[in-house]
Amino acid sequence: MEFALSEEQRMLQDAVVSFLKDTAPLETIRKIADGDAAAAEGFAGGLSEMGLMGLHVPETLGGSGLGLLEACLVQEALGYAVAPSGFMAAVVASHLFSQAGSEYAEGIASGEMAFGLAITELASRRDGAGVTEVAGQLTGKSLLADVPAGATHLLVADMSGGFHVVDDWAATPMRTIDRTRMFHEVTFSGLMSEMKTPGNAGVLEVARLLVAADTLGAAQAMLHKAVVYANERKQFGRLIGSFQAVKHMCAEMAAKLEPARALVWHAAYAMDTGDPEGPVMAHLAKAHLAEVGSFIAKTATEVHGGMGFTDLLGLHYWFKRIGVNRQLFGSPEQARQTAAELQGFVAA
Amino acid sequence: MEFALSEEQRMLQDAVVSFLKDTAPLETIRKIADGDAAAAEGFAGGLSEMGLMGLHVPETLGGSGLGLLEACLVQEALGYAVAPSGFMAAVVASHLFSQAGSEYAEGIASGEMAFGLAITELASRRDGAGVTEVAGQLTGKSLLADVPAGATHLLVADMSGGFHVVDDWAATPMRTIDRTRMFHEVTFSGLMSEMKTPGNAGVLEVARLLVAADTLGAAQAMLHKAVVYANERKQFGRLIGSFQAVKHMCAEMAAKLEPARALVWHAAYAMDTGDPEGPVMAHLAKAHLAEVGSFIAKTATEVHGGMGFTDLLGLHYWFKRIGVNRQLFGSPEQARQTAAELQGFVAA
Amino acid sequence: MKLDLSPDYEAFRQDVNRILTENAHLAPGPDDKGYKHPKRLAWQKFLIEHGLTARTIPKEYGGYGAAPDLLKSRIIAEEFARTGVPRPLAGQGISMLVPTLLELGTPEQKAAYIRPTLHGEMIWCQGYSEPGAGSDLASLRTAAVEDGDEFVINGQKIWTSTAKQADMIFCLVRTDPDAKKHDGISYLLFSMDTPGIEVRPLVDMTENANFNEVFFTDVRVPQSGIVFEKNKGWQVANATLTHERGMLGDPNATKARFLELVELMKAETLNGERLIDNPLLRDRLMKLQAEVYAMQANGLRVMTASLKKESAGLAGLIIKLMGCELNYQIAGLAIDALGELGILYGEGDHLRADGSWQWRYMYDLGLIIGGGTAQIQKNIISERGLGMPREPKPAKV
Amino acid sequence: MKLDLSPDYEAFRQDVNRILTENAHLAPGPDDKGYKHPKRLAWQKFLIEHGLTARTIPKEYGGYGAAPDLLKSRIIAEEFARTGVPRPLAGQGISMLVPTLLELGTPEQKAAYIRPTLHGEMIWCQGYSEPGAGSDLASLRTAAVEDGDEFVINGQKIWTSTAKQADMIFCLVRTDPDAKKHDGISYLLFSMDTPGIEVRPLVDMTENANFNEVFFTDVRVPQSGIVFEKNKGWQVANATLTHERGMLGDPNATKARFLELVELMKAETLNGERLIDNPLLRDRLMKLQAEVYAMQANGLRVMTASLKKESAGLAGLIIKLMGCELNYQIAGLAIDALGELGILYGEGDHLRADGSWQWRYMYDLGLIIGGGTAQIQKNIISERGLGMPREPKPAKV
Repeated sequence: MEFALSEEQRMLQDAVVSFLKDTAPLETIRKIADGDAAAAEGFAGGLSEMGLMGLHVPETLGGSGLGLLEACLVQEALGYAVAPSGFMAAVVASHLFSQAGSEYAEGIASGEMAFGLAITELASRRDGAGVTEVAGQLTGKSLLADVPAGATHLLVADMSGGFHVVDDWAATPMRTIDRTRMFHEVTFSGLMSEMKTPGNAGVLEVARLLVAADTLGAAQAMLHKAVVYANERKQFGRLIGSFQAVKHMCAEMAAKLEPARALVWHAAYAMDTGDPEGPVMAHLAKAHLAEVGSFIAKTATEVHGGMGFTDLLGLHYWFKRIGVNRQLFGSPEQARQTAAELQGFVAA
Repeated sequence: MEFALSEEQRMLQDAVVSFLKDTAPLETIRKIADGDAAAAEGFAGGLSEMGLMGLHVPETLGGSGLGLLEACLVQEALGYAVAPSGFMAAVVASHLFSQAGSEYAEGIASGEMAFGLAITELASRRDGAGVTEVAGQLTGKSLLADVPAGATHLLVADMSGGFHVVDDWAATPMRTIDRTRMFHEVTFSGLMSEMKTPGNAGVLEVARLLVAADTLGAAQAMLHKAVVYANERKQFGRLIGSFQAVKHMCAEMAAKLEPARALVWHAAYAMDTGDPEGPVMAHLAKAHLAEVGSFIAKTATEVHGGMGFTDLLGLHYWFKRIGVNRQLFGSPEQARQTAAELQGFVAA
Repeated sequence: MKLDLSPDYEAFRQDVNRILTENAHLAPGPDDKGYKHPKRLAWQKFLIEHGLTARTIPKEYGGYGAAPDLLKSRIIAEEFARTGVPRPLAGQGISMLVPTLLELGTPEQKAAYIRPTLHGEMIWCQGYSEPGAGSDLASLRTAAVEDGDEFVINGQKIWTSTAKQADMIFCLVRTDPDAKKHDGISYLLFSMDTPGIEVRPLVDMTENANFNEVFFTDVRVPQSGIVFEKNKGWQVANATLTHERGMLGDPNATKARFLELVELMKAETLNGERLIDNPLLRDRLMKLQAEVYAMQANGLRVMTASLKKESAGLAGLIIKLMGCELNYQIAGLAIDALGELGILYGEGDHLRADGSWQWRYMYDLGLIIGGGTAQIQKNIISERGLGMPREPKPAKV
Repeated sequence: MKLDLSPDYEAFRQDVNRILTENAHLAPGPDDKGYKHPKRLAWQKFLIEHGLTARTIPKEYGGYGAAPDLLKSRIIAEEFARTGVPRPLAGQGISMLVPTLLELGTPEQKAAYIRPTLHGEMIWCQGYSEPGAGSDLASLRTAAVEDGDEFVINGQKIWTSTAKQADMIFCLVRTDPDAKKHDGISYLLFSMDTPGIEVRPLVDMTENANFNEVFFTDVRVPQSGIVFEKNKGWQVANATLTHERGMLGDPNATKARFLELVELMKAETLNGERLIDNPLLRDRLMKLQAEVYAMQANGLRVMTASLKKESAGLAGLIIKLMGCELNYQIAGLAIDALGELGILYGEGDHLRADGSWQWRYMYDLGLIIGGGTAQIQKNIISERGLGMPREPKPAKV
């Protein structure tokens, strides 16, 4: 019985963390947020050189054959650095393609293919969004699609529960409060689906689990920054970190975040081991991290006082990352509802 | 424009408060809670001698002709003293009977009649509860009926929206965590309804408004006790009231309670003046005071530390009063739902 | 209790309404931008002449010179809201400096500054907070050193709105570095055109520069700019800080936002269902409605107290804490209700209400912090409102 | 990560399961009440002999003498839960005094007390808190004054469970009134039969006397009762206080309660609708389920750390705060879900689960306060877990 990261897992996360420390410091993140394409490509290039995109692709298909737990550790590091990347889309796609469409899994592992996700409507349809498939042709649009720079393919969810791969689409950017990541509205008009796979195939729970891991990292970063700031900033002749009110704000953040980390680990491990509770935990992790994340985003900003509100420290990039994650792939209420349905808690 | 209590209103509340200070100190409340019938009757007698029962009966029918605002001030004082009484039932009945069945209003004012309430099922039916009327005969049962000591009549809600008066019933006590008040299960088997009045006739919102006022008083008492205790109790060589954590707990209680008081006043005033928003405010007041009350019941107990948990200070009588009020005449969610329906916020 | 108005006040309301509607054509339009646009100054002049702003300021200083009447002021505000006619000029000069000068200014200062300020010809900014002096404002270090009949100012201010547009600044400076921190501060007026002043926009999380940083390098200004007395600036500032606190968390603004939210949830759908028909979203909406009603009633209570020249006690002390938090919660529900469309910002087809909900969600968090953080508010509530002891002074280590 | 057990442990689990099921008939029944009922003592003896309790305590002191193995202890606990066979004896003597004596007791104390305590023949109570010494335990004032080879004890203790049944007490007393508060305390063992001891039941909000007050008037006890050294009692107590903290907020107990709540909400109806089909109640249930999963996973993390003899850091420090609050929330939802039936108590037809939800709602609030209030827990988390500074000592006034 061991509920802890293995040596390899710790090394993997440390490697990504230190890579991001070097290649994605706040100055770089600012450039990317301000639309500096060169900075974005440079960073994205470095990331794919690390070979992370094939992390969740089986070794037989040329990937690293690592599990969702390892994927969550990487995603947590990306969230900690508020770094944009195609990693989340790559993992979701790999997860699906290790069951069907292995050629795409190989493409992801070899780096020839980079995937984006157009699956928002699995949870949430607004403004007439939704993609339908007739005889292999896709029609309709998907909102807030995750289309990383350099994406060659899109994984598209249709409204009858099927998934499609397309290598051509029309995309208009959708600007969110989080300028570090690119989201798009993608439109399909009679576009051929290269390949279709039926059934949910775990896409939604994997996507939600990864978002939870991303928020975990971003919230951990905000807590660290709040504690460091409180231990440096003086008011009324003492460190503000010596005021019980500030100490308790930080204690409450830590008290909520620490079990949330264990929940993300456990959910990922359960998914990797085929534990039937895995999907339930994954959906609940998304919902729970959204709530804990919102609390920490607000509280850590308050600990920073006025400085937290300004752009000077860039704290808002983490606040906004958490804010966007909260709404991705369905609201906390929707994720809890899915978990309830999986357990038969909802009247048919 | 004046949003404040009039001189008369303040005098009325002060009179009730000081009467309760003399006649219902904690020792008396303890006796009543421990089933000392003499103490209960003695106190109830004194209360009715004050002529409060006719407060909301029109002067033309022998009452004081005062409004729900005055009734709320009295109910707040009763909650502050965790005192049992038939006042709430008397006001709810008077409110109905000033529209129909004036003989009962006169009976309440003269003191010849004392009413109880069997209206729980207006909001909530469990364990097969619910009263039906056929040809003037009542059948069924009502749970958690408010049957004060010495009640001569019951106001009963049937399941088709009508109200009935009966002067005979079979009652079994229902013990709650709050031993200061008597609740009963009342059963009717083919009992004649003396009088029937159709339609909701404001009974539910008046009952909920009075419960809100009762919780307001009980919560105010807990806040006062917490501040007094924190300003006396020393730990670590200083008053615990000088610790920022304790100060902020008390500040949060006050910050929630002060607007809640204004809400109760405003709701009562709006009901008295026939403002169409009155019922909405009354239902929301019940829900809001339930939430604020639960927060204060817990927080004030925590400020008292271990002493708050013991029976020594009797603080738990207020904790339990608030806890029972939360569930009376429907949960906070149900009260909010009623308010939403009144505003047409719910799809037909 | 009496929430309706007497006939006189109703008549007054009708007058105000008539003046505003009949003269709406004189008001500046959306294109008449710029702080000193002639149409805006003319409209301000018209409003003052008709007692619809600067109402209680003496005529000799360019006001309307009416006796103070809170109800009439409230009626005027309500009619501006009802008619949608452009409001009078605002800003910290009008809301904070003018009351201060009326109370403590020299005859020269009153004569020189009040009239042009009221008429929008003179824009002011406020120089209070510093990077090292936020919650602990009295620890400010911007130094004003006497040199002949001038002060030489060096230091930095932050959170200064309208610094770019301002002609003048009312500024807290340290004139006695050796005195106890509250006793060495002066309240000083000087021109923003003085050499050595640099204004840098301060971009915040909303992506806008709602505030500025202001840097002073050997800025020489006349000592005659002192208001009241040298080294008594803390008392002068406190007189007006109370004005500022009152401005945050206005329950009528909160009510208006809530009603917008209701309309939003009726108009928008998720998966084909109206948002307001979602039981979870609706229950959150109703929870907020109860708080909106409560804060509104609390506001009436506070208003009544000031009408009677009584202290509103706790009811007044809790407004900033609870009002700002409630605004933040309302914006938060709007964003949650809009889901993936609630996080859009800037521009785009699917953006709702020009992104104002998102802007509020961030700006309102700034207001929870600004003008006295939530923690400072709780200290004030527990000490002044509940009579709890101050924290003991730390032992010198 | 590896949550399943190795074959050896699975085999051990089967052994334990077999022993318990095959010998269940030896266990005391519901009627075999009383702390020293022969059947209970016999069962305890049986469990010790089979290594199912007192497992790691040396044979010479009446234990089973096995090497420490947290996993096996956990398996044993799980099998008691699974089989429902009556558990071994518990109590503060076994959980807190025995570890203390093993670490710091004299040979005589070990010989005299450990065996009878383990075997249930000697019941202990704990004399730590006092009315004036709660969160600030070290300020305790119960005095033990030397007189010959005895101490004369005067003072009062509170929150003493099983004081009425106890043969002995382990008690913190002040043996040096002049020393700094932590340095004048001794950890003293003596008989509860000593003249001058009065035990008064302490009724709490649950209407039960879960605890007692103990009064000492000129109580003469031998000095040989001191554990470790005179005036070193604070260190002795801290060694075991950590044991107590660990006991509060056990995530497996929380999980069990949550599952009860799910069953309750499936079985009960409101206005003809299953409670679990109510979207608002269900959403609250799912929020709690996420926290239950999180605390359970956090517990596994802490357990793994102790298996590796590593510190669990924050994961350990937050358990008491979060676990007790979560239990309170679970009971609160059960009561809200049951509505007017959720507040029934004591007896009656409509009472559910013998009122245990209501009892928990109140008792769990006591546990949020007891054993280190939530505020003390947050101090500890911020200082030990996050490395934030202690509050400065107040200046002497």
